[in-house]
Amino acid sequence: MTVRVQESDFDVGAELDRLTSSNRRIGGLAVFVGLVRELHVREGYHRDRIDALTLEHYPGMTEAALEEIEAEAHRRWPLEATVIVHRYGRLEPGDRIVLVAVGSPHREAAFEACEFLVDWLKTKAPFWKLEDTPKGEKWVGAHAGDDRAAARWVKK
Amino acid sequence: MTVRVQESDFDVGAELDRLTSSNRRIGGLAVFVGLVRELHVREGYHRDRIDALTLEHYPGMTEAALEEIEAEAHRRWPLEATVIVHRYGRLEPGDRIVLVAVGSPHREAAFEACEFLVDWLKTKAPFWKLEDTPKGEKWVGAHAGDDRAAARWVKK
Amino acid sequence: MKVRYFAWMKRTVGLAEEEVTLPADVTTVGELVAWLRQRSGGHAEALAEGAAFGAAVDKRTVPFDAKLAGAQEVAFFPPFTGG
Amino acid sequence: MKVRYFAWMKRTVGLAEEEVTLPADVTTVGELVAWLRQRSGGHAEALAEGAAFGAAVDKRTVPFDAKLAGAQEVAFFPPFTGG
Repeated sequence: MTVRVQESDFDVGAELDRLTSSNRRIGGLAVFVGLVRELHVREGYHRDRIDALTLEHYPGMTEAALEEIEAEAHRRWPLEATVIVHRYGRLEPGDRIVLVAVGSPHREAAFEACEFLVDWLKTKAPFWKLEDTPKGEKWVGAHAGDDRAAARWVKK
Repeated sequence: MTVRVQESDFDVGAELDRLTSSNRRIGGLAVFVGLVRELHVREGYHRDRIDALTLEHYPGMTEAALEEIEAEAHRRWPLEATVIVHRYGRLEPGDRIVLVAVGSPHREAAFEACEFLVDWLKTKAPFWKLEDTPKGEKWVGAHAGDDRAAARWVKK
Repeated sequence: MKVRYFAWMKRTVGLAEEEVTLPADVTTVGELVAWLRQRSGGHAEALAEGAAFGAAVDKRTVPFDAKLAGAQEVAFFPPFTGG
Repeated sequence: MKVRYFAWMKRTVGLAEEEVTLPADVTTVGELVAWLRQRSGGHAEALAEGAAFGAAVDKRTVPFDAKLAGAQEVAFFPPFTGG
């Protein structure tokens, strides 16, 4: 279980190697990498071109929130290893924003837990996105779809 | 769209970089890496320890089958880029077997298509696994769970 | 007690953080919001009734009826948009 | 026409592939299976009725009632276990 919040880029291959090295029980690794898109497409509506994205976060709370989400995934699925790396600061189209990787003996658990982590971190970790567009700066609003996606995982 | 069947290992980081380079429309990359486990765990039952796994395949048919599966994923979801790399030959616990990576503007499509590709390649691509265990060689039987997983995607 | 603002709320308030000394009748996050609104036009706008924002006490998200007793840091922020 | 065997079927038949010349009355994959069974004990065992195996004609999976006309290569194999 690892959580890191950093300004610098991460090396996906190296992160995955670290995750699986010395663990021979991992049969499947489900991974998500979030990237900065040039066009902000949401609910079918093409918005302005994005020149850059600046991610603000709440140091201390961010790490605690991500660790809580990670611990919850381990409670819900039989996972061998997880890593979450989230960047902050100024990013450009094509840049990596976030890495979520989950190793489990079974691919179904790995996929489910990876989706869960991505959904939950979008709604429970204190990050805010400021888009730099040709028309000026614009704070990204919360996405109703993200709340719906996160709500899928609420335990009844 | 890329499909490769090879004996040598692959570099996950380099494969993903190739997938996303020069495409600024990818917002999410869903990735699966299959690895050789030391213990064959299936339906809760621990089998013999595995010393090695030898993957046999049907050259020519394998590539065609993977390309068909990949094309089907592109028909079903709005994908920007996909890559499937599957190894054959002798592998040891901890070794990578397969990489499936899917880039899409939206993470939901990326996750769904990645799961679809993994499920389908397990049941539709001509690979066979021979386990080398302390008790001798053993061909891996088809897994009922894999058929059920693949059946989820059959269009009604 | 320290109060912090994030994202557009920080810009609207015009401050990233401030030290405040609470009057005795401000005991919950909701009461703190009402009290802070009086400090400036920026505060009033950022913390306006009906605005979509959340709060954390000592770096844990809390509802607005959460008690402030013992709190060292309260933060206000728009909905999260990470990932 | 070339006939190929994979995985445990290759070991049981004792051959990875063989060239065969079909009699005129063998026109489908199913008829080919029945005809091949007579070639050896290994063939009979690998291609036994009720055994779980599939077939491909010219590298495409086919059902057992598929026609052989024009086929260059027929393959028999156990269920796939890749990924």
